[in-house]
Amino acid sequence: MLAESTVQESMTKPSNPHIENAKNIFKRLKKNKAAMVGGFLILLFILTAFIGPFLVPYGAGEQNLVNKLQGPSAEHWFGTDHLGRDIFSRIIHGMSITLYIGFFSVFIAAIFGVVIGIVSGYYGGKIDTLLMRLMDVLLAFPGILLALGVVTILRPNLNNVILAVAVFSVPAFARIVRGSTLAVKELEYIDAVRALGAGDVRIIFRHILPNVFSPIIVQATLRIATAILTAAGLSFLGLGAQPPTPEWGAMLSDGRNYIFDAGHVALFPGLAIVVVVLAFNIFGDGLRDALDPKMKS
Amino acid sequence: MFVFTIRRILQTIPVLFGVSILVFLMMHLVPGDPAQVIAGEAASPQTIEQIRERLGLNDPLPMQYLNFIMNALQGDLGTSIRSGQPVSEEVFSRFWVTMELAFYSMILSAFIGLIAGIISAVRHYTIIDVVVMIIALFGLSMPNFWLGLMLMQFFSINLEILPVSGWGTPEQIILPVIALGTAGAAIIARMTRSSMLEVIGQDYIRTARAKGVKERFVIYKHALKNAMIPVVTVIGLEFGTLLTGAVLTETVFSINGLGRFVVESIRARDFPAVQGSVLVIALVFILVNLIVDLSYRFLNKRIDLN
Amino acid sequence: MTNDADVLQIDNLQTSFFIDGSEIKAVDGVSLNIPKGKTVGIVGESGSGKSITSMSVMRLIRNPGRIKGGSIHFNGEDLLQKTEKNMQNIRGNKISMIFQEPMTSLNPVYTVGQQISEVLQIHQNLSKKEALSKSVEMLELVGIPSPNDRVKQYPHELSGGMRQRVMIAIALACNPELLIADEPTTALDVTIQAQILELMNGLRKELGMSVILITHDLGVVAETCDYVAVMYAGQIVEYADVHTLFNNPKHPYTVGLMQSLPRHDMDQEELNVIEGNVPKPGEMPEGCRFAPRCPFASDICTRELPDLMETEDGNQVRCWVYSEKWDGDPEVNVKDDYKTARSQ
Amino acid sequence: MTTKLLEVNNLKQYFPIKGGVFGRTVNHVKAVDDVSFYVNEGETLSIVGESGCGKSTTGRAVLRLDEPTEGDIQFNGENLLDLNKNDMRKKRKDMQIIFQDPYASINPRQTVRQVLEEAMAIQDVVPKADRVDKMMELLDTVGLGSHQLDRFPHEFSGGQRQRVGIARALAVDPKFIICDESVSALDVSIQAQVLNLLKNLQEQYNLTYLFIAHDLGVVRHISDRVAVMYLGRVVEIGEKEEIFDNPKHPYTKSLLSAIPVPDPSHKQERIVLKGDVPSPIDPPPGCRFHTRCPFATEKCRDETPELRKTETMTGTHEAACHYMEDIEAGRHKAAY
Repeated sequence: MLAESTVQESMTKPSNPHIENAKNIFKRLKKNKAAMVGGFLILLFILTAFIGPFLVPYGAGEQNLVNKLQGPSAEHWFGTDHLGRDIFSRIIHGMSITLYIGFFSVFIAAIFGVVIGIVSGYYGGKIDTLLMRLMDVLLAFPGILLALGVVTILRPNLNNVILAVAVFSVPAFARIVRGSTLAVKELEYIDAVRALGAGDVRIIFRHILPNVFSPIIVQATLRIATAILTAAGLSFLGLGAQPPTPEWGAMLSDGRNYIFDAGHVALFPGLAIVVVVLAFNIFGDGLRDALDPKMKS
Repeated sequence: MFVFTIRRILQTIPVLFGVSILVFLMMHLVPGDPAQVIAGEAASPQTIEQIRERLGLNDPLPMQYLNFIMNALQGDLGTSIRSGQPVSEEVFSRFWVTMELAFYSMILSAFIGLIAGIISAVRHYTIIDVVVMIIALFGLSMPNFWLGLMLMQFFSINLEILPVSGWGTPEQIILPVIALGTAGAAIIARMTRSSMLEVIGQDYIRTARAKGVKERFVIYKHALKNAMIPVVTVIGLEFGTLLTGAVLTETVFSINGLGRFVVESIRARDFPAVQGSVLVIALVFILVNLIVDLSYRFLNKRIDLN
Repeated sequence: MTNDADVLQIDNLQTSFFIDGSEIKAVDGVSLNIPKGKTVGIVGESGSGKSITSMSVMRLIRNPGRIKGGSIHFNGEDLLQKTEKNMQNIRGNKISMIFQEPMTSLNPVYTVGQQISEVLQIHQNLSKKEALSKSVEMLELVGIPSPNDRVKQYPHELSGGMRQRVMIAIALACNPELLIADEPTTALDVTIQAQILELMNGLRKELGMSVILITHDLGVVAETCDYVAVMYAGQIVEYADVHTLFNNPKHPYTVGLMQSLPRHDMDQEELNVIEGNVPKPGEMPEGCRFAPRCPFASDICTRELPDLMETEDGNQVRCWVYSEKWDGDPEVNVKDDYKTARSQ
Repeated sequence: MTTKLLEVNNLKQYFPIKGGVFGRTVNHVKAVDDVSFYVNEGETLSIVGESGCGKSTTGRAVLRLDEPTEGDIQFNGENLLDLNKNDMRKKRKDMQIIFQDPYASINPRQTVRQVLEEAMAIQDVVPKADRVDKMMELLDTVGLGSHQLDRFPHEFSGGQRQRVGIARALAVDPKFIICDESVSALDVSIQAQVLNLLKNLQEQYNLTYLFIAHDLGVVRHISDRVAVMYLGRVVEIGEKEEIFDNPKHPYTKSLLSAIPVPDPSHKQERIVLKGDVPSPIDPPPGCRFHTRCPFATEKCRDETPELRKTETMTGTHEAACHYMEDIEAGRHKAAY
């Protein structure tokens, strides 16, 4: 009797759709230990970006020429650079720049890419051909080359790096979203709501967008990793963030000049990049497994 | 297949057209007067006018584009502002260095990536798989320029067994190729693994097992051939990434290739040189994609050519 | 139960899948004998464990599945005790299998000829050339026109019916003693199904092999099988020769299944449905697994799981109605009373 | 007096095939090629045939889910193909569809409540305040409990999902429902439940069904009239009893004889057809069935037979074969 009533209760209790879905995803995500580590690290990095600069012993530009190019010590955990600045403190100061570039450039790229991809996939025909040819043109500049082109036109600085990396990420989003849209469009439930008399706007926003959201999120996470690498590359070439900004790529570029005498100057900013990029890659992989086990890169 | 090949080649024409427009517009999208930008802030009006004359900037834009294209088709990519030499010569003298670097790196990536990916898939969920995949994740997450610097520091500066810079001798080739090829190897390994795992779940693999085929042949005869189809595409596309990755690697190892030339030209705001080399790299990339696409179709007999 | 006339004896087979730390008993104590030269049908709906049973015979259960217990004697030898290498010599040679999905069961990158040849090269040590000419013969045997050209074609160049013929050619190439056909015609249209069933019946007589036919289609069973096992939720609930089963079905599930089938050859008023759904794996009811959907279920049915028991008509039935322990209406006749019992 | 609710005349649905160097249309898949039929109010017309015969395409074209190439579709006396996009949208209130795949036909991210709410909102059939009551009523009608209102599709079995699909179709109070292989994916025991439900709903709400299926047992059970399609054409149409007990077209006969009967003592002469269905891209000239027909002659290749009636056919029964009378009289024998 008692058992029966609890069953009844649990059956009649309405459950919130969004919580329900998020719960399921989180459950699967939790099982993926690597993804949990990645997610935790990302949270830690975000936290560091906000409060880290207040905790570290030195300012980002605080020079001490007497102590230049010193190796790691208790005083300077990661040593000092050619101007005697504390590398550890600079890396912590640079965290927010790195994350800012990663999140913001991908955010811009995702917005453009999703719009292009959905319009292209949903409407098809001439507009699809036109948009996809445009993406092909952008993709014909492989890798960092497109970003280099944008920076060439717009002078190297931080915001232009974000723009450059965004432009270079748009086609990836557009293609993935277009592919997913095409797949979802063919499903019978889209026909069912069309048969009910639903218009394009409702179909796109209520029925297609939510169901292509998973690949977008996964792509975004993995793209942040690529964006950080690309931006660091631009700065390394002197075409991105300019010294004395504590941007890791730019710090590496400095370190390159002292590689013969003081290898640590290049070592630590690079390690910082590896750790952050790794965290996003791991988390992205885990998200992909949790959101859509069938989806492959 | 023949019709498909022709159609695919024709499809690249609008892309080529778009690329050429973008490259051409590069100079004109720069805020302000391109001639002023090239000449520098302090240049006299006469110098600016000279540059304007030399680059044909006084013509209407469509006319300039037409000239640009006609010249490019005849192999004339303009004159480098920095060196005064024809851009085509500057590009061509460096072209093969970059091609070599990219090619060797691709061989390395494909070789290591395939082996690692297959091992990982066959030993699915064992410690070997986990270790290989962790290494691959690191490979994917490392900036190639930093890896180059670290290799250089260890092998050239600490151990003094390999040269720091340059290109040509076998010793000079080793480090840049490893630095550039590592990320590609990681990508190919991951792709091979997931492709293999997907194929192993297919019905025809079950058929092969039901026929009494030895597990070894199930993997290497039935699964691998199917799994390779998407991997070949990735390997092909990787070549393009390597071409541009060379920009960074060449800078690190002071290799006088096309990538470094682009960077230096950008720094010097030598627009004709940038335009010329970007155009050449994009063309090579489009060509490689075309070849990859055609070979993909050729490999994948399942794809209906209609 | 051991009998020389049986080519295969499955005894108390248990196959489970271990997912997220919980065990799903896909096949739970199945015993079944396959007489030489006969066709035994295994019928059941999705999730009944019929395909897992056949995959267990082939020892093709992969992780996270495992054969937990029981024995499968083939010509007197227990297949479950054999090494993987020995099993490889049996598969495709002594025991062959054809599958439901002809569209995906052939390897897309090899020609039809290569795929038939392979099995001949493995098991009969034929040279490449010999195997290929034998392949052409096999294609001819399964009724594929112009076999000399077809042998060079790739699977995607063939229709679904043709591909299933090729699968049959592969399965029969080494003259197996036992053929397991897992829903061989389910994916095909009726006119093509008729072709394939005709082909299989003809070849079985010609080659004298035994067949296990797995299907959900009672029509196909009635037409091709000598004996029938009905499976429900991982267990055999009824076993009989085909005439007995169709004329005198005993188990409420069998009866329900037959009476809920819309017929093309006669008019029916309302279909006699089986209420409810198949229990989810891992949520098996205590007692008889069919009890929650059974119109006759009484006290004992919800408490204790019945064994397969013999009835006077020769059926083996897993149902308390036919036992001395039956505590429901003693006059009950499952076949005739199904409709009235259901509406109550 | 029966009235025709739906009348389809000379419907054609060609899908272009792009090809050649410039990707132009080089040919067409003639999925539906000159099909005419009608459905009376309150009855069930089934369209049967094997895969690729164009039965589902016909259903989709009737609802304008794909725009038909040619023909006219009279619904309630109005030609649907004359309606503009907006008027068609309003018209959809009267015409609904239930699909085959219970797993693909409901948005996986919507609860049953959202699915039904949306249906009512699109056509604005029920005032907002009454919608929850209506939903409860609908669930009860299709045999689901009100406690299932806030569940997601993945929490249901295939049969239950199909019930949700039926509830969605009923939510807008349609007159006419297309059932496109609606029970094909279900197990026998579940299939019977859904078939009984569909029959009861028809009586209760005076619904008209266009029932598309390949299973002739199901078709016999649910239909009043049946149309048999082969390669884009209707080859035989008429009252159910006529089609099943007095088939005239060789294709209908072989189709019926090909179905295995669940009765081991039943022995019947089976007409096993040779070969596969030809491609609808270049369908055979004349009678499309002539490549597989045991009775085919020169004439069948040259002349396209029209649907017509013979003396031994009753009601609205018609078939498209040159030799119906001769075959029946035994004057024309099968070649194999």
